[in-house]
Amino acid sequence: MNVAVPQEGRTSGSAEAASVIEVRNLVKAFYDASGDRITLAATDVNFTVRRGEFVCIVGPSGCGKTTVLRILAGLEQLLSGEVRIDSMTQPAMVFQEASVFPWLTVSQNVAFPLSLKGVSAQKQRERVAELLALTGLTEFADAHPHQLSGGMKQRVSVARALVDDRDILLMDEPFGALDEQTRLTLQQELLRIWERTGKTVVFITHSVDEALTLADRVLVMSPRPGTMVADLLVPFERPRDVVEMRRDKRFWDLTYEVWRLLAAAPEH
Amino acid sequence: MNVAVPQEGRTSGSAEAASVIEVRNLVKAFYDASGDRITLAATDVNFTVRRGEFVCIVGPSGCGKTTVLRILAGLEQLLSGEVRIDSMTQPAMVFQEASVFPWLTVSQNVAFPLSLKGVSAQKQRERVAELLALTGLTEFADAHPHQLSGGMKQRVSVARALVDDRDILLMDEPFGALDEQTRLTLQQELLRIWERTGKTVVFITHSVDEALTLADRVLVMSPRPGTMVADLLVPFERPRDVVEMRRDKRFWDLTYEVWRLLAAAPEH
Amino acid sequence: MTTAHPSLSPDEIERLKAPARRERIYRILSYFSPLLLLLLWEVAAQVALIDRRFFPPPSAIAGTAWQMIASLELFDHIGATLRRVWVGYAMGAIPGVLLGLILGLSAPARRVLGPIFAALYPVPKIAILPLILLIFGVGDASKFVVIAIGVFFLMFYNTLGGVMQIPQIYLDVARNAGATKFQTFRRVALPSALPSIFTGLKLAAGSSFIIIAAAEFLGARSGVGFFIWASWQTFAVSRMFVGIVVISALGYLTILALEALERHFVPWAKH
Amino acid sequence: MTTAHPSLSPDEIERLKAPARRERIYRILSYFSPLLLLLLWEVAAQVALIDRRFFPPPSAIAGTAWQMIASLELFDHIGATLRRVWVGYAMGAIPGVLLGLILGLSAPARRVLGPIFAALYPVPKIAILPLILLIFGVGDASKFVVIAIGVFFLMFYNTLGGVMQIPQIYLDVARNAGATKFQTFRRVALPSALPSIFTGLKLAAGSSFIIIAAAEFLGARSGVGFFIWASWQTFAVSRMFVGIVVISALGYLTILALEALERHFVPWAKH
Amino acid sequence: QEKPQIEFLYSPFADYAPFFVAKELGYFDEFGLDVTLSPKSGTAETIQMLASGNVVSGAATWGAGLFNSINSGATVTIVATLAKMPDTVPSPSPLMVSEQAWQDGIRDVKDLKGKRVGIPGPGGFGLYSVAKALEKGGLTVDDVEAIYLPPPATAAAFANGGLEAGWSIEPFALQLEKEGLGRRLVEDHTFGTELGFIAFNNEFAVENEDAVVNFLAAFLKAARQLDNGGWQDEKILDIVSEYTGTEKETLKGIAYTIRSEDGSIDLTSVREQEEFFRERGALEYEGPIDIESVYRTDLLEKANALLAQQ
Ligand SMILES: Nc1ncnc2c1ncn2[C@@H]1O[C@H](COP(=O)(O)OP(=O)(O)OP(=O)(O)O)[C@@H](O)[C@H]1O
Ligand SMILES: Nc1ncnc2c1ncn2[C@@H]1O[C@H](COP(=O)(O)OP(=O)(O)OP(=O)(O)O)[C@@H](O)[C@H]1O
Ligand SMILES: [Mg+2]
Ligand SMILES: [Mg+2]
Repeated sequence: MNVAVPQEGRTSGSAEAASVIEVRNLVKAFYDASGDRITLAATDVNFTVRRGEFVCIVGPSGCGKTTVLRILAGLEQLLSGEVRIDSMTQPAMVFQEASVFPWLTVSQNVAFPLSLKGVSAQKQRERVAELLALTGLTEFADAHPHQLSGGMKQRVSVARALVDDRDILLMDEPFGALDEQTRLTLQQELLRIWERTGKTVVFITHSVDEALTLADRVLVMSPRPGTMVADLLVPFERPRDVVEMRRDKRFWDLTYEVWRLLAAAPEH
Repeated sequence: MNVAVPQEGRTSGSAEAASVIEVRNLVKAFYDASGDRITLAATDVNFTVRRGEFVCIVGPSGCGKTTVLRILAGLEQLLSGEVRIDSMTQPAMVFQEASVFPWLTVSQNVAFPLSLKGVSAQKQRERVAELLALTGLTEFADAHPHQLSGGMKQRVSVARALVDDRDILLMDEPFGALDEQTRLTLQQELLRIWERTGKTVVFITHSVDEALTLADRVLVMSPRPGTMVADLLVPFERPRDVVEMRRDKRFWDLTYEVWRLLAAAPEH
Repeated sequence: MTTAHPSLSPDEIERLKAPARRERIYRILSYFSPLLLLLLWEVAAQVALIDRRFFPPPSAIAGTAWQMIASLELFDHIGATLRRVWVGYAMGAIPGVLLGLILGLSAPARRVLGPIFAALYPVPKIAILPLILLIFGVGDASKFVVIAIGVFFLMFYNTLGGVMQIPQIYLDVARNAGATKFQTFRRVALPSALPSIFTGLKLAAGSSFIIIAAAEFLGARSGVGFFIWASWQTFAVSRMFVGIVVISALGYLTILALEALERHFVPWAKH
Repeated sequence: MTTAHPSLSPDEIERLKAPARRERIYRILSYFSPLLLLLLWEVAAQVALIDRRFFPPPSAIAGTAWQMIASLELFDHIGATLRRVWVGYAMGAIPGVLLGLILGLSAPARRVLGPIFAALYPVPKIAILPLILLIFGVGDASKFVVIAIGVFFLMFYNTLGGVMQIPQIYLDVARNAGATKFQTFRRVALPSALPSIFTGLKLAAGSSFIIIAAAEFLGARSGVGFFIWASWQTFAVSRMFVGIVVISALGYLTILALEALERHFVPWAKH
Repeated sequence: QEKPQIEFLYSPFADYAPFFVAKELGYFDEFGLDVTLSPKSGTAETIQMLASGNVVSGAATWGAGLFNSINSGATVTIVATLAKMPDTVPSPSPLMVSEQAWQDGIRDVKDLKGKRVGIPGPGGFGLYSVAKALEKGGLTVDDVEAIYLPPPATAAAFANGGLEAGWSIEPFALQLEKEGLGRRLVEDHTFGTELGFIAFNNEFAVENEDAVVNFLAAFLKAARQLDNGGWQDEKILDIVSEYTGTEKETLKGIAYTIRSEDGSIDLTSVREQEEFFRERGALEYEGPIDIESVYRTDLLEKANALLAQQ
């Protein structure tokens, strides 16, 4: 990982102790040598996430959301700036693209992170069964990915990211391919897990509703090259009732605010 | 194509003349020989789509929406039942999965259907430029797909499906990976094209909002093995105003109705 | 055959399973399509389209083969050849796959070793035979080595090609899941490259039999290659063809076996 | 070098471009890594680890090579060999790729022809040489054919393997876009299988030089293979090694050229 | 007591029959030796294996490669003849003309001028043999177009008109005749020509003189048996058939190479061959090679004496 993790960071207790993720003046560009072309993906991105916080990132397509998340996961090198992650475990990531291994069955895919750590077969089976039940895939435990629908594949990725219970969850549109009913169930489950375990979650979504349902804060990014244009606190107390919330004026104000920000500088 | 296209169908004029797509008692199952396992994807699906109609299909993840669309496109064989497509051109499809060719640039990908038909280079360029502008990809005309974000790839697929102007459009969650702003723009453009050209559109979405914004009718599918459980008329006149519509009680009634149908038999 | 299913009629189940069943039957039938070649050859020889002195018809060759089978003469040769091929194949395939994986995943290794392998690959084996004999002696060891060299490069390049084609996302997933370098090899690169590795294994199987035939031409007193050579030297054309057919059949069966393995180990691919 | 960019500092641009630049330099340097082999050999010969009578040190071989270059003797041989390799390569690669594409896309063709090719592949070339000579004569034609056969199977199996790995979605897109069978070959199957095809092209390039070296042992009076063989027959060891180094170098350069082509034609892949 | 062990390199040709016979009929055992016969390919490899000490003994044919290797210091100890051509016809190694060429009127060596002639290689006995045959018609190798092809490939080349004539060897020559592909054109060109020799690794020969003598005695015993009608013996034919992979029927009724009674090498014939290769520019040294320095006759004399005692 190309992420600086200063020693003091780990021993918490300091004034800023609660910040688990700290991104300062992050700049990321891609260089295409064959075309001698530079694509600036994100400029001067700044934000912090406190321990146990649930943060959603929204922003126009191509603004650099995925890029920022990949940098947090240590999968991409930043060009300049600083990223600090204060965690004993590597963040778990749900990728935006299809990312299940075609050569493993559904349950083997979910068990993958556990099997790497040499967890006993019995323990793996138990944990995988839990997550398959959670994501509604129990019946497809032994199916191969090519036998699944798009939404089912996405659920496998989510189950895999949750399986080994890491401190930080990075989720890139994890419920994008799911119908509202299934999405609702999984949102609820995610919140339940988050509340119980005190995980830190960074969650990319395109749905303002979803962001307001889930997040403590919503970070809004500008069009490419993306930068953070707003950091909005979501004032609703938990547990949130989706229907109730919509009766609240603040919900519509916030929705309108996000829309306004997103529409401010349309990409085209 | 394994789709029966009876000759009389083409010459319109009859009582049912306006039905472009007719699906009767469709049953589709997949057989996995190595596991001797049958997966029933859709049972007894019935619906018709009239010429120039915009129909949305919603349904829980894995219920068979993609399967039905693939059968309409002639990419999958049905097990029993009957499918009739009455069109001079093959339906154009936007696939749910990532489907851009990695070896072509963005504009070559969009031009692909035209280039197969031997359209002149000049015409191709013009038409591709139009669609890149429409989907906000002009700047990335010469980029390769691996240099694009998830939403940008999806927009390439949409542009490719629109490029050669076919009569029937089959769209499988075409805007699923797009932020609300970009999605709104593309919805508007799609409606504009649809109204101008009288295309027939079958559109799969997970967003009830989207369905109500776009469709003449919303078809609701039950969980796997999917079947049509409702065929709801969307009563709003066009052009529709997203914000206005939400003030209408009928909007909330319909939304509630769809939710109720989807929640009726949850998959898990 | 027609298992019951709650929502499908027996007729539908029948139709659903038919393609897979048909596929299986076609596959088994197709194993025999090389017999077409023999038929063609027989006809061509019978109508004197081809010179029978050089291409005796398969029926005549079968006669010779029958005598040789009866005298058990062939089986020792087959045994010797198979043993050499097996050992040489394993000696070449294992390092080939391993180095293919390593160079595929490690850019520095690829930069330094890649050109070295590219330079060693076209070295004519027949020219370095003296060197091999000198190092490995005149016995079977040098035959193993000759096969191993041929197999190595096929496996190396096919594995490398397969690894270079692995979608980046799979490596990202492995990394994010905390896979060690070795686990990434074993659990991601290897299975992901399996289709290419199987292409290599099939090519290498065919090549092994080609190479062993050539190696047994030089300095052997057993093996099907020696047998062919000896028949060749005495213009015993029927016998020579028995040898050629036998060695080709051995190679063919090996390739079929590898294809069956591939269907088993790469169940997610089309076949 | 450091182009301006509205939002990046020159320093950032520098750092952004550094990896690509470094990569290019490393690649060029890496082309010379096979010289390490020569160095190793030189040292081994100098400290008498290997017998100089049979393995003269590269320095001694270079002396011989220099004389031969001066006398222009080598160039005719190189020309003859290259010509044969080129023609044979093209004769094998083109049908190999075409049949690989056809069998890859058409299940019936695969069922009928697949086993036939699998049965023909392991037929030992060395054994059927007399037959090839019979049909194609003792001239260059038979050498083209021998190379073409070797190249064909490598290209065929690698192309087939590549086509079988094409994600179904690409074929679906082609079908939906209204591609004809031929357009699907040309516009989808071919580019999608390119990485595997290039693996095949590299393997076939190396193999061609190995095969031509062996083929020029027969009925040739020119070519590097003939030169190696004639030198060995007369125990002119240094001259033989000049030949071996030359033919390996030709193969190596061909592989490098193919890798450059690959970088150009498969820009979306890692290299 | 341990029997001395000797690994001997052979080629699967009838010229090596004495070794097969000595091994299978127990002559090596009789002389207290444990001999392994290992198959090999060409002359150059044999010299290399012996000189480097990887294998202690073997046999090889005369030719440019051999002369050059001796000159380059890859020395071995030559101890006896392997075989020579008989002074009679039919020859085991005739120059043959293709049936087609025969029909086209090539009935004499001198008709071969400018024609394509198959020769197994540019530095060995085959080339010498063809040169001697051409000499009969007043031609040299340069007067014809030499095509380098091994004998089995000649069959194909005769059939498709690729060659007018070619070097040949039994039993291939007989088969060519039987199949109507070719005819013997010259048979009396190499009477008594030395074909090859038996050699040992230098150190081994010095340190194990007795073993070498015993080996030669066993060889001579088998050789004399063969040269005195042994080829009619079914048991011997079985052995040779086994080692050469040639059917017994084919082995019957063809001509074979022979050896001098005492196993000595006719150096005059060797010198003639050396001279031939020098004239062809195939030798990398000046003047006659010092064969005597590597040819030890004393061991052969002792072997003859030992055999006489029996
Ligand atoms: N590997 C790459 N090479 C070149 N450019 C890239 C690469 N990856 C991303 N980009 C560019 O970086 C920008 C940001 O991409 P990113 O994937 O982070 O967007 P995103 O915000 O996740 O968009 P979406 O919502 O569509 O997924 C895009 O303009 C894209 O073209
Ligand atoms: N090739 C296949 N082999 C086996 N089963 C399949 C195959 N394709 C789809 N299925 C099964 O058919 C059912 C319907 O799949 P389909 O892709 O049509 O769902 P969907 O409604 O599009 O779901 P989603 O909203 O998640 O995309 C699923 O249960 C899936 O497992
Ligand atoms: Mg993204
Ligand atoms: Mg779907």
